[in-house]
Order: sequence, then structure tokens, then C-alpha cells
Amino acid sequence: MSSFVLIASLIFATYGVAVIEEWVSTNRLRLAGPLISTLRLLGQENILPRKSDRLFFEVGPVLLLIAALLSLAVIPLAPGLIVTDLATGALFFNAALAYVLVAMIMAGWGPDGAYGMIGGWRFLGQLIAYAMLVVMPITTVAMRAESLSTIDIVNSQEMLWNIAYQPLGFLLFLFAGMAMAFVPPFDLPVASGELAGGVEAEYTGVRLIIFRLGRMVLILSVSSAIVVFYLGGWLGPFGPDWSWSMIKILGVAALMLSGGRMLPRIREATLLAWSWKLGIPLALANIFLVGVLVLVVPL
Amino acid sequence: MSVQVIFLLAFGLAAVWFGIVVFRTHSMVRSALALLFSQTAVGAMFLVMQAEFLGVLQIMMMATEMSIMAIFMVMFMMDPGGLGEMDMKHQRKLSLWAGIIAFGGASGLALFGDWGPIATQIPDAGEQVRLLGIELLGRSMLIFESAGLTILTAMIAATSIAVQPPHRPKETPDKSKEPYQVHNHGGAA
Amino acid sequence: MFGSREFSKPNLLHGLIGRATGNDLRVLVVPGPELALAGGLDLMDAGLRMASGPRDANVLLLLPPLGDKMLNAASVAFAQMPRPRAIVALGVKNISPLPEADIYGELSQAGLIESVNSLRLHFAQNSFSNSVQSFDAPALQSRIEYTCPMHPEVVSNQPGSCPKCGMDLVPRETGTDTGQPEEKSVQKTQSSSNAAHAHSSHVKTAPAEVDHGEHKKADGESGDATAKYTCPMHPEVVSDEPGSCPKCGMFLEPVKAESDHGSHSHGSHSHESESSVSKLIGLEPGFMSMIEMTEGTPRSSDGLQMEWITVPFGPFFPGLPAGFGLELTLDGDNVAKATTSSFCGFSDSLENGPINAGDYVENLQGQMPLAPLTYRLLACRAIEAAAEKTSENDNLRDATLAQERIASQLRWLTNLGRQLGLKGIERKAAKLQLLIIGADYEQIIKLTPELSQFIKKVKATPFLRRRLDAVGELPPQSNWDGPQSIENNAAGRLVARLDDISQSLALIKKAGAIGEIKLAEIGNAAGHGHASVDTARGKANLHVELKGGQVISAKLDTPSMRHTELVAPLTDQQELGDALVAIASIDISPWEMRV
Amino acid sequence: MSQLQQYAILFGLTVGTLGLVLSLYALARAIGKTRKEPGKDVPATAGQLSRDPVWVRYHARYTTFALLFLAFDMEMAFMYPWAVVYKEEGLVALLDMGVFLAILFLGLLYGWSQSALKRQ
Repeated sequence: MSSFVLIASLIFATYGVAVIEEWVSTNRLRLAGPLISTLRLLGQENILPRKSDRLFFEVGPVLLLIAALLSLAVIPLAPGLIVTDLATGALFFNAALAYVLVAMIMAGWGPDGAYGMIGGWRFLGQLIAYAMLVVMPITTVAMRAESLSTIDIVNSQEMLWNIAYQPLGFLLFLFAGMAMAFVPPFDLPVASGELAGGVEAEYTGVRLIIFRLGRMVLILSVSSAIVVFYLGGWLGPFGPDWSWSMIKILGVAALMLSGGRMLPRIREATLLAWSWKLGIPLALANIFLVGVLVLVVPL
Repeated sequence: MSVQVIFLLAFGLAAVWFGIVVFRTHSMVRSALALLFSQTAVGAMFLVMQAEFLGVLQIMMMATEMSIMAIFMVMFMMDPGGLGEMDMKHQRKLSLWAGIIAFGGASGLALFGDWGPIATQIPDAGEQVRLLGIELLGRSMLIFESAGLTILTAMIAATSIAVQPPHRPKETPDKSKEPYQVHNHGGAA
Repeated sequence: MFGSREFSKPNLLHGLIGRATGNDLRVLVVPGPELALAGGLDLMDAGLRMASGPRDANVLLLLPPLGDKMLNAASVAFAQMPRPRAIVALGVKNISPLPEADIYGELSQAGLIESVNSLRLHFAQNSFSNSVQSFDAPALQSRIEYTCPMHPEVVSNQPGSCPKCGMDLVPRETGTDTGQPEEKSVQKTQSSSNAAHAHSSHVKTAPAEVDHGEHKKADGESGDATAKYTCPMHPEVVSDEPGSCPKCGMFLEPVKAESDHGSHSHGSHSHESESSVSKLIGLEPGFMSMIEMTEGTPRSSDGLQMEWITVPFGPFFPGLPAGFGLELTLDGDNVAKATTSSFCGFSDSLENGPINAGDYVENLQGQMPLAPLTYRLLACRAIEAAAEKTSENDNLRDATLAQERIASQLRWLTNLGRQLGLKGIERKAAKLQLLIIGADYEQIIKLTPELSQFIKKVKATPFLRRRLDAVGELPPQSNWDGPQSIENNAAGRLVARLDDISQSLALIKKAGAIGEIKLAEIGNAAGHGHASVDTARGKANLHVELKGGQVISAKLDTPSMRHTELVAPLTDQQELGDALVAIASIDISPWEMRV
Repeated sequence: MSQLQQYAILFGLTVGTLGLVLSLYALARAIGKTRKEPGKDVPATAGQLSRDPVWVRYHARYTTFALLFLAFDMEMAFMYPWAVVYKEEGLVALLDMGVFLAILFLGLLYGWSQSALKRQ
């Protein structure tokens, strides 16, 4: 029963993210939108660029989907509603999402097209910018929870959510998470106005379905990580636990997707400079602050 | 138990196979990512052996690090796409021997080394991380801090190499040609 | 059926997919989305979504005017669109080399909506068909040409050897367009596929007359035949005795004939096969020396030498003016060189001899679809100056000009929004543009508060100014005469354009009405005339010569023609994204460039 | 659930995803084959055929960041076990890691001073 609820709610949430994504990018709410797009792409030709690295071209989107799904596996929707409660869950989340980078490099390099290749290597630069800002805030969350398990992390926030306990970490993680899911304004590798689709540019048909699905699951996964690490996961005043998780996750996803549309796309040089000159010192300061806080006010 | 061994073997073979692919492909990116997947398979082996933290850490760190290696290979190797089908192997004999000796040494170490008694009780994954943390802050604190210093040294070295304009022979034709020409004439004579 | 997918017996799933395709239309507009806006078409409202490239599109929307160059480019884009796909032609009939359009419609919003409706039906019924034909066009043909790996300027249609160095020519695929600029291939010499050939053929054919210096480098580490020891880092250091390198202190390595990195005599060059060459001269097959390969290639700013690629960013690149043929030579994602061309430029030569002054005005107007009234006014003024007539409603004409300026700036903002991923600005600017173009005086006055509010909103967009601050600094003494601003960067030009909208609004309000632009009666006047008009992009000048009421010669000078020269200095060594923003900031119209 | 069972689930998830992908491919295959046409398989570059390979020595501009990143990444390996026992160990852990992070921060400052923190 619980695994059924789990699968159903994950599918529902992914679909929800896709609906929100279309909504914010076209300003039009179409509940059937993702379904129609999927059907259209299913009927589309699958073009394989000639002289391409076919292995990379095929594996790229699949690896993106697998990485995103695996990262989602350690995210609890409620106590007991989790695919695997790994003892190193927070670390595993990060490990799985590191392969998003590998997938993007493969997908960008594979077709031997200029836009895609530039997009793929750009994402590596983006990772160098955001990765430390994912890792360091996760450490402070683990410090408070005394565990890397995501369930323990949620339980540690029973008194006070981490967003209030370590707001600096939350902000850093939010931005880094948006960069990780390459949503605007961090959509450097798939920018339409700058690279005409970038990494996505050569994908059509069923491969594009996989790519887009992987992307949606990735956004879902990042937003649910934000919920679990900082917004108290399933904790809520009344009602069933999983519904709180769902509301928060979709809310964060909507925030991530719509917030970035207000900002111009960030230049790679700016992103790198900011995250290394400002972000990492702040993240280190956050570790120190939380370190003191945990010893002094152990809530 | 037996399933565990089968998976261990399978991941081990995958690691070896990807390791072979590293040298068999002409494309630099393929080569770098094959090395990555070889390392990932090693990480999976750790997982099968229930060393969760080590396994996940291996899987995580290799992904970014090998990707960075890939970009460096693309930057500095000829023909990174492998379109020219050129052979990147050099000094075959030497490397063959070095490989055989290293393999022999490693397997000798594995077979004849003293690995202590076989652990019957494996602490669960959470406990493993905790024990590791206590070890880091206790007995191995000095090692841990000197690792920090080592990393600092590496950072300084890497920065100073990368930021300085790389030294290279002057590209102006007369200067680069001169020494060659001198010897070439000698050779022709 | 040039757009359907092949399938003999469509089943239920095919029907579903057909209907889904009809409900999820991604459109690639030819010439470009700004033409749709200028023509008053609201694509979003008609249920079309803009595709980011040909792969993403399933509808090719054709709008007038379409030149041959544009249609050729469109045929390439159409060939790259995955099936099922369709062509919709609004207001155009002859679209060869593209196949017959699936839907023809008239150029209006109603025509567009009607076409989209029949398009949905078309996709539902014809997405899959059993009579599918392949699409082919002259622009898609390719041929093999042969080029020398060391001398890229040597290009031949047949295999053979290079007249300069005698090396074997290597094959390379290229388009049929023989007008391919040769300079384009300069950077491609190092392209990897040639690289391996470069070496093997070099070794194979190197005859004695080859320049010895170059030959030596190819062999990399080779030394003197009598030498016994050499430094692994400094091949020029050769010694008879073991020891250390005087340059770096490394141990000298012994060099033996037939060893891996050995030296070798150059006595024998007449080898048949590559392998025997490798064996004899001790060189590994396919081994390439970095020094040889990077020799002569230009350096990047940080001194590292990489290979450069030449990438087209147009004519259908989202975020750049449609029809603008930008080709960037990229060093990583930095721009090393930019070349520009136009796919839809004008021609001011009067090919068919002198034409009626009235016809000339219409003709010039038709050639400038993005600023028709502006150029109509320019033509009228120049002709009237030549005929020494004056127009009485000059300030009403200026009001018309101002209206078109507002529309032009709004279209520019749409483009900027698309380029930077600012969906809100893109949508709002497009909507306001549609309202402005058809508006009369009262409607414009009514729109004023909305426009001012929008200008305020754009100015207040977080990080927008900061994003544009660092890019687009014009070199000193450049002939920029577009919207003037205090800051010499893209941000300054954004503000200047926004202010231009406000000023134009004020001007319209002062004029009190919007006048029609009509050519004054000039009779059989003759003479020279010159006029200039402040367009949204800068000053446009026109010289005409009249004789007997006919224009016998005309010389048009447009702002875009002058500003195109700024593209190279603006993009030089800029990051790709910045370079594109910089190009957008000077607002070039390919229609105002010469073909 | 034992650890091995959990890994088995993750492995199963991977295999299951592959299965989903394969069945989608099969479905797409059943819908129709891709027609081979001239120009279609050339990478799309905005309306022009660009037939040259782009797999060349790509000049990445973030190399100095990448090198610093490697060092930081290495260091994070120590942070996780430390974070887990942080509360338990208290002040010792704070000082210990304080020294470690300070050393690391020095490296960052050094890189900064050598202008490694800019696009090359």
C-alpha cells in the first residue's frame, strides 16, 4: 500500500512540476500540456546526427533520468514513505546528482554540434560554481541532525525548521539547487536565446522525452531536497504527513521555476566569481555559525 | 552471501572492463568517462562490501573529478574527438612491464598481506560514519590536519602553475626552427 | 506529403499523436518573429509556441518578404525539422526550393488563426501517411573537396598533391555553395579529422625538397643522427655523452635507432606504406607533435593555444535579429572573430532603369518591413528635396515616425527578453508592440500610462542593469549614432531606448495627430536631393537624382550598414553570451544591410 | 531493511529505469522509422549547414577554478563524518575543524590573491 502511494505521488509530483514549468514559460495553464507534449514527441522522428558519438548521445538522457531518480530515492515523503532510507542519504543525494553533470557532458559532446558541446562544457563550469554551495550547507544540516539519514534530518527539525535555524545555509542551498537543476536564470547549458537549446538542441522524439523527463525529475528532486533539509519535510500541524510534503515540494518547485524568470540569465563568469568570492566564504561562515549555535542552543 | 559475491565479481569485472576501454578508445572524452565508470564500479563494489560511506563517497567524488579530467584532456590532447583514429599509446614495452609489475605487486599484497581477522559483525552504515568521525577527531587527528596542509600545498602549487602564463618555446619561426635546422643539416650530412 | 511520417496503416495511437501534434505547435518563423510582430501577428494568441531551433519545431511559418537567400536557409531549417512537420505560408505564394506549403493563408491575425485551425486538422489527419516523399534542396547538397592539411588555401575538386608542398590532399565534405569564403577554412586546418591525415601523409610523402625546418618539427623529438642522448623536454639539446640538460637539469635520455622515441636518419624517404615508415624512422604511427600542430595558430588571451571552431549564429538564431547571418569563430566559448552578412538585405541599385518617384517610394518601403513608414518618409523627403517641394504636415509625419520608433524599440526589447530569458519582458513588450503598430492617435494616448509603467518595470528589473553593464563598450571614435546615452555600454543603450519610447510618446502628444505619409506632387521635376531621418536605429540618409519625375539613381545609407562594423570590435574576446548581448545592444537590422 | 536490500532496491531502480526507457524506445520504434533525407542529420545551426566537426581542443576558461575545486572537493570527504559526530564531540570538533577550514580558506585566499578567481 505504502509503496503504491509513494509511486503514485512521485508520478503526480513529476507531472505537477511539468505543468508548472509549462505554465511559467508560456503563461498559460494547461493541465494536459505535458501529456500532449509527450505524445507529440513520441510521434516525432528520432534523428541521430551523423558522425556523432552515438553511445554518448544515447546514454546522456538516460543517465540524466537515472541520476535524478536515484537522488529522489532517498527523499522521504513521510515516515515510511521512502524508497530507501540510506544511512548516508544526504551524501547519496549529492552523489547521484553529480552524475547529472556526466550526463550533460555526454549529451553535449555526443552529437558533435557546436551549441550542444558548448552547453555541456558550460555546465561543468556551472558545477564548479555551485557544487561547494550544495555540499557545505548539507554538512551543517547533518551537524544538527547528527546523521546523514534524510529521515533523521527531518526529525531534527521538529522544534524549529532549518530555514529558521540556519537561514544563510537555506539561501545558499536554494541558489545552488537552482543552478544544479539548471532552471532560469541558471539555464546556461540549455539556454534558448544564447545557445538555441544548447545540450537539448540535437535531441528529438523519444530521446527528448527522456531528457525532459529527467529534467523534471531533477527539478522535483532538488525541490524536495530543499523541503527535507530546510523546510521540515513532512512536518505540519494537521492532516496526513505526505500531503504536507507534497504541498511544500510543489510550492518550492513553483518558486524555483517562476522566481528565476524575473532575472536575466547569469553569465558564467559572474556565477563563478560570485560563488567563489562570496558564496564559499559565506558557506564556511555558515558552518562556523551553525557549529557554535549547535553547541550553544541545541534545539 | 553468494549473491553478494556474484555482484562483487560483476562490478569488479565492470571496473576492469571500463579500465580497458580507457585505452582502447580514440576519443579523449570517452577515455576520461570510461575511467569514471571504472571508478564508479569500484564504488559499487564498496557498497556490495557494505562499506557504504566509502562507496558513496567514491561514486560522488569521481563523477566531478573525472569530468574535470575530461575537460583538461580535451584542452590539452590532440584530436580529443578521436576522429583521426590515432593511436595514443606510447612506450608500449615500458608501460607493459610497469603494468605487469604493478599488477603483480598489488595481487601479491592482496593475497599475502595480513588483513587481520575477518570481521563477522559489520557495524551498520550510520555507525560506520560515526566511527569514522570519531577516528578523525581522535587517533587520526594529526593525519587529518596534515591532510589539510597537503591540500593547501596542492592548491598553492596548482594555482601558481595555472595562473602563470605557461612556459613554452617561442612561437616565432626563426627561433623555433633554428635548433632543428642545425641538427637536421647534420643528419643529412 | 513532404512533412508526414511514413506509415501505411495508421492506428489509434497514430491518431492520438496526430491530434496531440496539432495541439502542441512549435513554430519556426521565417524570416523571424519580429516580422510577425511588425506584421501585427500575435503568435502566442493563435496558440503557437516559439521553437528554439529547427529540431524543436514542427511548423515552418513563412511570412513575406522572402528573398532567395532566405528561402535557401529556410530549406535547410526545414530539412532539419523532424517529421511530422508542416509549412504554413501567410501572404506568400512562391516558396521554392521549399515544397508546396501545407496551408496557405492571408497575412493577418484572422488569417493566422484560420491557418492554425486548418493546421490542427492537417496534423490530425496527415501526420502519418503512406505516400511520403523525401525533401531535397540545392542548399542540402554536399560534395567532397580536397585540401592540403598544411596549406588550407589550397582547395581542389580532385585528389592530388599540394602544389606548394607536395603533400597529399585530404578529403573534406562541404556544401555546394562554392562561394564558401576561403578565410572560413583557415581556422579549420587544425580540425581534428585532418590532423591525423596531416601527419601520416606528411611522413609518407615528405620529399627531400620539403622545407627541412618544418619537416623536422613533424618528427618531434628526432635529433641528430650521430647524437646519443637528448633531453626529453628540450629536443634541441643533444649530446654524445650522458648527463643532464643544461636548460632544465633533467637526465638526458639515450636515443637509439628503432626505439620508441628514437632519432633516425632522414636518408630514406621512399617508403611505400606508412607502417614501414614508422618502423624505420622509429616514429609511432599517427604520432603527432603538439608543436607541429599548434604552429601558426593564433593565441588566446591567456597564451594557451586551442583549436577554434566557426559556428553560424543565424539567420534563425533565437535572440538575434532574424535574417542576420552572424558567424562566430569561437575559442572555447570566447569569440575570436565575427563575420556578419545579411540574408535579406536591400539593394538600392535601380536594376530596371529609372522608375517613377511614387513607385520608388513604395519599393523602398517594401524592402524595409521592419521600418516601412520610416523609409517611406525618407524617400518622400529626399524626392521632395530634389524637386524642391515642401510638405506642409511635417510634424504629423514626425509623429508617424515616432510611432514606428516606439514599435521598433519594443520589438528590440522583445528580442532582448528572449535572449536573456526574461519571459515577462519578452511577452509584455510583444503585446505592447502589437497594440502600438495599429493604433491611431487616441489609442496611443490611451496606451501611454501602460507604456510608461512598462518602462519603469524594465528599468527596475533586478540585475538587468548589472548584467548589461559589463558588455558592449563601443571603441572610441566609433561611428555610433544610435540612441545616445551617458554610459557607453549595453545598459546605457537599454536606458536610451527606453527614454526614446518616452520621448516619442511626448512627440506624438505634441503633434496632436498622426499624419499619413504621402509623396507631394512633384510633376516632372529634376534635380539632386538629400534627406535624412532619425530612425530607431540611428540616422538614415538618402541621395536621389530625379529626372523628369523619375528616380534615376539613389544611394541609401542606413544606420545598420555603419553599425555592422561595430560587431567585430564589440565581440572581440568576449564570452559568447556577452557577445550576443553586445550585438543585440546595437540593434542591427539585416534588412538595412546590402545583400 | 538491511543495507544490502536497500542497495538492491537502488540497483533495481536503475534497471527498472532502463526498462522504462527501452520500452519507450520500442513504442517509438513501432510508431515509425526515421526517414533518411539529405541535410537532416547534420547538427542544426540556425539555418545553415555546418559540416565541420566541433570536437576540437576546447578552451575552457574556468581551469583555475577547477583546480581549486578539486582541492575543496577532496576536503569535503572529511566534513561528512565530522559533521555527524560534531554534537557528540563538542568543542574539540569545533576547534579541530576550525583549524582545518582555516587552512582551506587560506588556500582560497591565496588563489584569490593570485587572481585565480577570474575567468582566464
